[in-house]
Amino acid sequence: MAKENAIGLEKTAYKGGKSTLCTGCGHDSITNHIQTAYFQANVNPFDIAKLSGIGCSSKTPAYFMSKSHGFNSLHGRLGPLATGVYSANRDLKLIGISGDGDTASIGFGGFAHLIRRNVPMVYLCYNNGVYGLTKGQFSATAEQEAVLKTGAVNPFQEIDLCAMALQLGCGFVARSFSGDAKQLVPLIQAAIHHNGTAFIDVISPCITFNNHEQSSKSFVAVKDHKVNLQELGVIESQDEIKVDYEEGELQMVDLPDGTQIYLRKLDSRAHNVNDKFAAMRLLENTTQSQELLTGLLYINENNKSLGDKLNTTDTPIRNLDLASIQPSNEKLKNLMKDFS
Amino acid sequence: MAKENAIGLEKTAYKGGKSTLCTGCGHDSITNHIQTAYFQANVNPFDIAKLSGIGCSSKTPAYFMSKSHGFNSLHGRLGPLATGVYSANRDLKLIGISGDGDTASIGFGGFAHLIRRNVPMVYLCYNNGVYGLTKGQFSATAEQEAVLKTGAVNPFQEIDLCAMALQLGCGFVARSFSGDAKQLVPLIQAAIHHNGTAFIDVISPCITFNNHEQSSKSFVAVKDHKVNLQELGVIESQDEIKVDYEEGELQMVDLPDGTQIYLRKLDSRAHNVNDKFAAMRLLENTTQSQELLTGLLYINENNKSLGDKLNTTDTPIRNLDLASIQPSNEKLKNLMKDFS
Amino acid sequence: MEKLTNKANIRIGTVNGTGSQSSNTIIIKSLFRMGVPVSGKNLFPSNIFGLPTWFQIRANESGYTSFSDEVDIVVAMNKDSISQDVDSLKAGGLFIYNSDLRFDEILLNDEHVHFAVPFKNLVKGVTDSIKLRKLLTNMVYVGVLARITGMDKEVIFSVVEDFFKSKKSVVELNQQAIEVGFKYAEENFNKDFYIQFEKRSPLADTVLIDGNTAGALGAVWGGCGFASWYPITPSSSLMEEFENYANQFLLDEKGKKNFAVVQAEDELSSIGMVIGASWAGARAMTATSGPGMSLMSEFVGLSYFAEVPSVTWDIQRTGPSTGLPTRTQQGDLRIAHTMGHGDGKHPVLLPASPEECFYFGKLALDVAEQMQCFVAVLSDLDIGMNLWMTKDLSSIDLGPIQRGKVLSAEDLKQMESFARYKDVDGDGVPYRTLPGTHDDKAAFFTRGTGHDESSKYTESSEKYEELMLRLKRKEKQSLEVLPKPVEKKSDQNASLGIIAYGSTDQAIDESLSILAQTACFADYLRVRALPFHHEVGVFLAEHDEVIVIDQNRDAQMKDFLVIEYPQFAGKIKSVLSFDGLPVRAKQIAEKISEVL
Amino acid sequence: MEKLTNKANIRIGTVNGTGSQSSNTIIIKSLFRMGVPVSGKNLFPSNIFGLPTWFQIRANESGYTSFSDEVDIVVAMNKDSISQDVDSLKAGGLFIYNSDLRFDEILLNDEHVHFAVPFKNLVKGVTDSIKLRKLLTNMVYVGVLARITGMDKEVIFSVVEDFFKSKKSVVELNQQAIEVGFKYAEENFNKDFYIQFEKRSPLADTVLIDGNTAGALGAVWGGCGFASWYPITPSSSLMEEFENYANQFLLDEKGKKNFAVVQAEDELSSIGMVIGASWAGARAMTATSGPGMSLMSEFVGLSYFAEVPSVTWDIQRTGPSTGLPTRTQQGDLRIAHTMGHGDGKHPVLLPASPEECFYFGKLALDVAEQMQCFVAVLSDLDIGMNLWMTKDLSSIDLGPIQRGKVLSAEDLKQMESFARYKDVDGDGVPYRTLPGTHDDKAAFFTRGTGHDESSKYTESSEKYEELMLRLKRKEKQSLEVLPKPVEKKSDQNASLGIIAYGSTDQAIDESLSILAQTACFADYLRVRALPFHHEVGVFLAEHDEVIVIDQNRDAQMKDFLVIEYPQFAGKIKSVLSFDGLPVRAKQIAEKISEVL
Ligand SMILES: Cc1ncc(C[n+]2csc(CCOP(=O)(O)OP(=O)(O)O)c2C)c(N)n1
Ligand SMILES: Cc1ncc(C[n+]2csc(CCOP(=O)(O)OP(=O)(O)O)c2C)c(N)n1
Ligand code: SF4
Ligand code: SF4
Ligand SMILES: [Mg+2]
Ligand SMILES: [Mg+2]
Repeated sequence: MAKENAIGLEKTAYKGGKSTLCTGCGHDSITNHIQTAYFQANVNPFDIAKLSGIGCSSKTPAYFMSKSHGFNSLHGRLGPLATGVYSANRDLKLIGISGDGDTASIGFGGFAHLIRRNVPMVYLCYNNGVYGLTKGQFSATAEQEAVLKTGAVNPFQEIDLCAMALQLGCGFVARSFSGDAKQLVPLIQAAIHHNGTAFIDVISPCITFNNHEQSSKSFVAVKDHKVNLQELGVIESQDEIKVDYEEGELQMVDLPDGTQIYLRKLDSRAHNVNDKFAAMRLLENTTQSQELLTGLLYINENNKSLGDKLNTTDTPIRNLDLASIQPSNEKLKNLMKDFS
Repeated sequence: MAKENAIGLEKTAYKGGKSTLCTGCGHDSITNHIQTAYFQANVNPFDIAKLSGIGCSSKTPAYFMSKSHGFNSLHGRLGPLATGVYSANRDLKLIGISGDGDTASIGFGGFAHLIRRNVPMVYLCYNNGVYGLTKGQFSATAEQEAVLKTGAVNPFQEIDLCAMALQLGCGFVARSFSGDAKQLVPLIQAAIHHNGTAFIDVISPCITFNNHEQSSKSFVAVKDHKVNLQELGVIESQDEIKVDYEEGELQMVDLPDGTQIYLRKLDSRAHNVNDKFAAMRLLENTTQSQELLTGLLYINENNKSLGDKLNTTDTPIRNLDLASIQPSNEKLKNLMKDFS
Repeated sequence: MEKLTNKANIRIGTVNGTGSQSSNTIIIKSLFRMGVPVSGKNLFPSNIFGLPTWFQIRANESGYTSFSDEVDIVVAMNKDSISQDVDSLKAGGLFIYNSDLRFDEILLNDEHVHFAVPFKNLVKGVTDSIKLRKLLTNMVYVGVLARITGMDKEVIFSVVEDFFKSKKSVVELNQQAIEVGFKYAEENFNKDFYIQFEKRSPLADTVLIDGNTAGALGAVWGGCGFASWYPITPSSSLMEEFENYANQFLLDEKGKKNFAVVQAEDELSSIGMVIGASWAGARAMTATSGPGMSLMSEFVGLSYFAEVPSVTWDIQRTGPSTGLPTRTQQGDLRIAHTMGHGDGKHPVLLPASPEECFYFGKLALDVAEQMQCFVAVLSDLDIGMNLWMTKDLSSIDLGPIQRGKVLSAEDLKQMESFARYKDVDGDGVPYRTLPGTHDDKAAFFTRGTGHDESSKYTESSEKYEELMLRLKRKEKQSLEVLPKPVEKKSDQNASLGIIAYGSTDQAIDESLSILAQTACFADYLRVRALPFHHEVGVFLAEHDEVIVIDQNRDAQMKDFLVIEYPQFAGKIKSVLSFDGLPVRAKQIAEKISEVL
Repeated sequence: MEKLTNKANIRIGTVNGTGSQSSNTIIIKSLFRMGVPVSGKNLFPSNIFGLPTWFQIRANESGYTSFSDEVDIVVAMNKDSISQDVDSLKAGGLFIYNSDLRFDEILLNDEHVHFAVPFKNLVKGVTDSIKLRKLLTNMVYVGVLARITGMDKEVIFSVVEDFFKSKKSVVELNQQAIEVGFKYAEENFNKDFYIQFEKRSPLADTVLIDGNTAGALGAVWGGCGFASWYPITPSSSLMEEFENYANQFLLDEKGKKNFAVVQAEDELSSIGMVIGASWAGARAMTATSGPGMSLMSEFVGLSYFAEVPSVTWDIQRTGPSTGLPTRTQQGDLRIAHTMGHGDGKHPVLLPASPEECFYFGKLALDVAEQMQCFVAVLSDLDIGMNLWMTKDLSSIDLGPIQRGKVLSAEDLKQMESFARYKDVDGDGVPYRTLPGTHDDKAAFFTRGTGHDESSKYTESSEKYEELMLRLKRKEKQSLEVLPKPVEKKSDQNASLGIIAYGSTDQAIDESLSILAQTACFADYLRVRALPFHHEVGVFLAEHDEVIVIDQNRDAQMKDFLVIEYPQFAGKIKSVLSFDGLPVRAKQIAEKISEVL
């Protein structure tokens, strides 16, 4: 019998439809990691809403968790879509999948304002430096001077989405790599528990249009230049038995629902994940040294979520009964006096 | 006789139509400073294109330099508009006027990508923390917990446009105050000479909807909390006589057209205007200390302009003769062999 | 001069941003409380301060209160608009003006009756505060006007009390200012001018309200749980009032909100949020004006194709482009009905009064959820921002909230299978489930790409054609829940028909009475929704000639009628008015005569 | 079986992303060089790799090369689509298939002639490189097909040479692979099947090209100085080819570019950049498909109202919403003509072939500058991305570049005054100046708000009305520079008329010949632009019955005709085809018969 998680579900309960992406596409790996993460985090698929924009990346919600409602919406509009979904139902666990074209170009405004509103959700940007689905044009996250298979050179400075998210006040900012299950799975788990927008920029090479050595977003490049910030793990709050870890090298971060995330520092630079500014500096430095810094860059659990900012009721609006959403005629009658 | 500038124009040559803004609006002060700056910088109004979005701020190009072409376009679309105008005519001197609603909300994506492309222009954002023209709703630059005259409290974190511009790689980032002619006029002059997008965030109180003590963008607040980074001046390259200044406290910055900008440091913190990261830290610190930091935050003249990135011809495209824009039929005939 | 009782069109010219709004409201409310039918029209510039602005109050005992450009009384408080104000007044009209303005008296017209009032001096007696004097000046003209026209001071004072509510000192100060004006008029001007107001029995079951407020109340009482918007004139007040009243009436026991309002970063996002919220099960809406409609086009196409409910109020202003943001028009009919690329038409609701705004405030949410589609409510600046007399909203039966075909986990458990886009009932409308529904069959994958009945991706030509034909059937099906047209038959067995819609209704009513005086009789059909109901075709069939009145240049309603009823195209004629002002009864009557 | 010479519809089924494109191009080019009229239609999924994809080559000596679903020959290389491929083939058709695929032979149809080819083994002999084998497998089927159908090997080899140009080794390797296939067929299959190709005299003055490339060349030779775009299928290749050819042909002495191409961050920005560039004096365009059209709506309204030239190519795909991104449709006619809120209609160009794409590539820029307006060029996926035979583009006279009414500093010096929006010539088209013009009179302030003749802000009702009426006149005036419809008269004095537009042209031509066989004759008018020219009305007047063929569900062209010609509404009928595939001649003939 297959192993069940704490809510009695097998891993297959988190499976989705067959992928139609290119064989070997980084995006498909992330699909797997998502399934693992949600399975391990004991989230009921019925409580999940999968949202996305348009692109190869945005197709992937069809490939995981078929028992969850999904919405593959419009190019660049994940931000507003998620804001609406959350507002109607605070209890849903939102996962949003976007691409670098979807987020950093057409959806940049929506992305910024989603973060500003701190809509609780896991936001994964599958970053390959190109528009995959439209056949490989440069995106805004392509590194300056990057070269495409076609020989085209990118003259524009890249947008670093992690730096942007930090600057915009995002309370959970991380970067990882599609091929790194060990890092990405716990990162997603931690993101699930974060009470606000949790942004993870996942470098996910496009093997068809952007997987050659001159590209910083290729498998080769990432393998050569990846720098891990820390080793990660998540302690699910249901879990009574503490994991076995070496003291002294660990940093624990409390998540609002009682879960804890632990970080094992591998790097000599001591990085305080609560120091936004340190995170920015790390990003700036690694950009200059052509390194690809991965790991949890920043976490801040003190930001209020959108629902709390707006002081909306704890009951999901979609579950309110008629009496709660429609005032009495008596009250209207009274009010009408103001208009006569 | 009124004084003429180096190209033989009187200051009146830089005047515009009558303002229809509220008497005392910060925006009108900036209008004056712009006229002074362009007059002093000896720019021929015929070579200027005034561009804007929509808002009280965006109306102002009608109030200065009537001899220049102007385009009051759509809400939030200054970025793409300017990119097109510049592309058609590299020789034009572009000045773009926007508001905080125009830039930080509906126009945020366009703003980011304008900077990424480094379109040479002076970009002034008249920042009052509200949508003036639509009667005073909060904008995205309103400080968290700010209070409106109506009593409304802003629950959202503010977007710091200078920090954004820095992060996006903008080569000229400054902040000033509508009432500070001494600082703003030389800043605009320096911006005119910058060969790329020069961004100046100008705090410009909306006296009708956002000018009370609880607002960080009111006259009172700015006066109380303004911290000057440095004293500024610009040495126009035509100018043979060096200005008289105290050695030792000055820093000179060479602008690409031979003009120089000098900074007199007033603040104890020594700020290196070529250090992007230092600028970011300054912004971060002052945000926390509720100070309003003004002055030139960052300058970098090494970024190529859009025209150079794209390798477009030095002649403005709009001036090319027919022969240059239409290849011969002979060439087409030859090419057709590929299609048979 | 013929004596005019309870029949006057008053035009008050002031400077934008000088606070004349309270005074004007007090005048109009007082007339209303005196039992005189009134309307108030605000003509304001697209700026915040310093430009000329007008408020027109039309009082008319016969109930004709649509906008009129024949002015009986002017109150001129703005030097910059003096000559316009003089020109606007009919011969024999009363011209009350601020004699401190120091304009050239040559501008005045001898054919008017003049009332020079030294406001500066008068207001000095009321307060020492320079700041307050500006506002109180406006109250002084209330007194002057009241005295000259015989308005009931008692009533005015009661309105002032209600207006400033709790603040007793403020009430008194304002009453004092009115008194000063009243006194001055009493002492300096003859009384009993030919224009007089007289108290009547109160207008029962009637309120004075603007369409945006009424629409907002319709949404509050219509179960709207989510609203998102981006500010734009003239729609902002709809959302601001929604938030305002929802904050009063939609709170839970702990004082937390049973709704959410999000000010979006632009209109692409505001409609996107609405679609997200509707999809997740809240009744949701947004409001905008023309430019926002353009920006919402892509998302509306998604709403159509993926069948996600959404509602947009378009408070129309004069287009195209930014146009005249503070002028009115019916120019967005075309875009509202056809928004988005590709095929597809959307239901459009066409309110003609605040009462209908209230009613449609709920109905739009019903239709969107019942038909799983986008619904546009096309109001306009005239209804939305002006004061209209309308039925007491609490006396209107909104009917039960309709949520359409939503399957719960319990429903699903009874079912063998569930396919999101299957036409189970043969009415073109499939069933949906909401995210968060705990059942194995509940989930489906919403997309704007080609999909089969189970919402699986497909590029199959057959499936696509099938889907598109069902959507077409659904368009027809929406007629079941959309409001039918309203017909007003002439009692003369007219062969002439008039078709119109929206805010022109009042003026058209009046224009028909004008035409009737020249023995020209017409039946009048007011369309309240697109697509057209059967009754529209019948009306066309039954009349020899039909004139369609559009408040736009392109005859947008006429075009839709011609498309739908090509067989009657030959007898359809068009009357247009598109100058940014509300249509005038006389103007319409003339234009109708011209095309006949 | 009747012998078919130079008349076959070949369907090649492969897997997306396996590089069959070169092989297919070589086949079609070879037929073309053999003097056989051909077309090539790509049926591909909206994904990058692994799904079924087809290439259909229709060779037809009579010149009928529109898409047909009657297939004579299948080359089946994809296991996943075998049964579809079998089903698509007519009885007696030739079924060439990869015998390595290991599908159940029961799927095959006895009524077909079968050719099993062991590609894996065959290609092994050609190269040791596993990577290359995949590609060369496709070349092997070229050889097999060539041999079976009697194609000229010489010609094929010459095409291979030209295709791989300089790379000799590549040429040889591919030729070798073709040879292997050829040999295999020679040794294993009978020859002289009833479908045979024979060499004819070359097709003079003709090229084989897709509409997007042709449109791009039209822009390069049409003086386009600025192009901005956001990638979207099926329009991307138009911009990529523009940049490609501009990089070759529009350089200055120093090798710098006499043009600029900017990949925008979205479609709102791409059209915004175009408007900025046009305003500043460059001829400018963008290209997109449906979703981009929706997003461009607001800016297009500005282009209309502020009279700034702009051009958008809409390479239509199947809508609404994201729809079927790799299928074709004529669904954007409505949005293209009416984009934006408020009143206003825009000129639309309707190319029916790559030749017209080329011509309109320049003409659109001319019209936009001459009329100072937005111009939409409505191509579609079928024209844009498929291979069509078309006139050698270099033999088409594009005429001189037209820049419209632009005043230089010299012009201004001769003039007393300049007012940007004054209708000096009485044709509705005012004069403009460009920024950077050194003259005191040159400057004006462009705005999307109400403006007078001097472009000053105004809210005046009269000025607004005047402006809107002039813009309406300008819409009519655009007919002077828009292409007239093309009429093909039946020689039978037909009382039946057919009206159509765009890519359905070829199929309609063929369908008329089919109908003629049943003694049904019709005149055919192909509309090439909106608004309609006088000739369209004449055509309607002169025919008893007129059938309008729309490749969309909503009969969008029919609707515009009914609106414009209500007097003929009664005799206009509609034929629709909207399944995402190019229309088929037989299908159209049948549908026409049905409605008659
Ligand atoms: C409004 C609009 N414009 C353009 C497109 C075409 N389009 C589809 S996907 C895509 C880019 C996808 O890039 P990215 O988000 O990086 O995803 P990837 O395919 O690389 O995973 C574009 C431009 C669209 N669907 N909608
Ligand atoms: C698409 C669109 N949405 C909304 C509006 C309405 N609108 C006009 S100005 C404005 C905000 C202006 O705010 P800001 O840019 O800060 O300028 P300010 O008036 O404060 O100077 C808005 C929302 C519009 N013109 N267009
Ligand atoms: S094109 Fe690139 S991003 Fe898209 S599925 Fe293929 S490998 Fe992945
Ligand atoms: S409303 Fe505010 S921003 Fe607008 S003109 Fe008045 S003071 Fe200035
Ligand atoms: Mg990508
Ligand atoms: Mg502002």
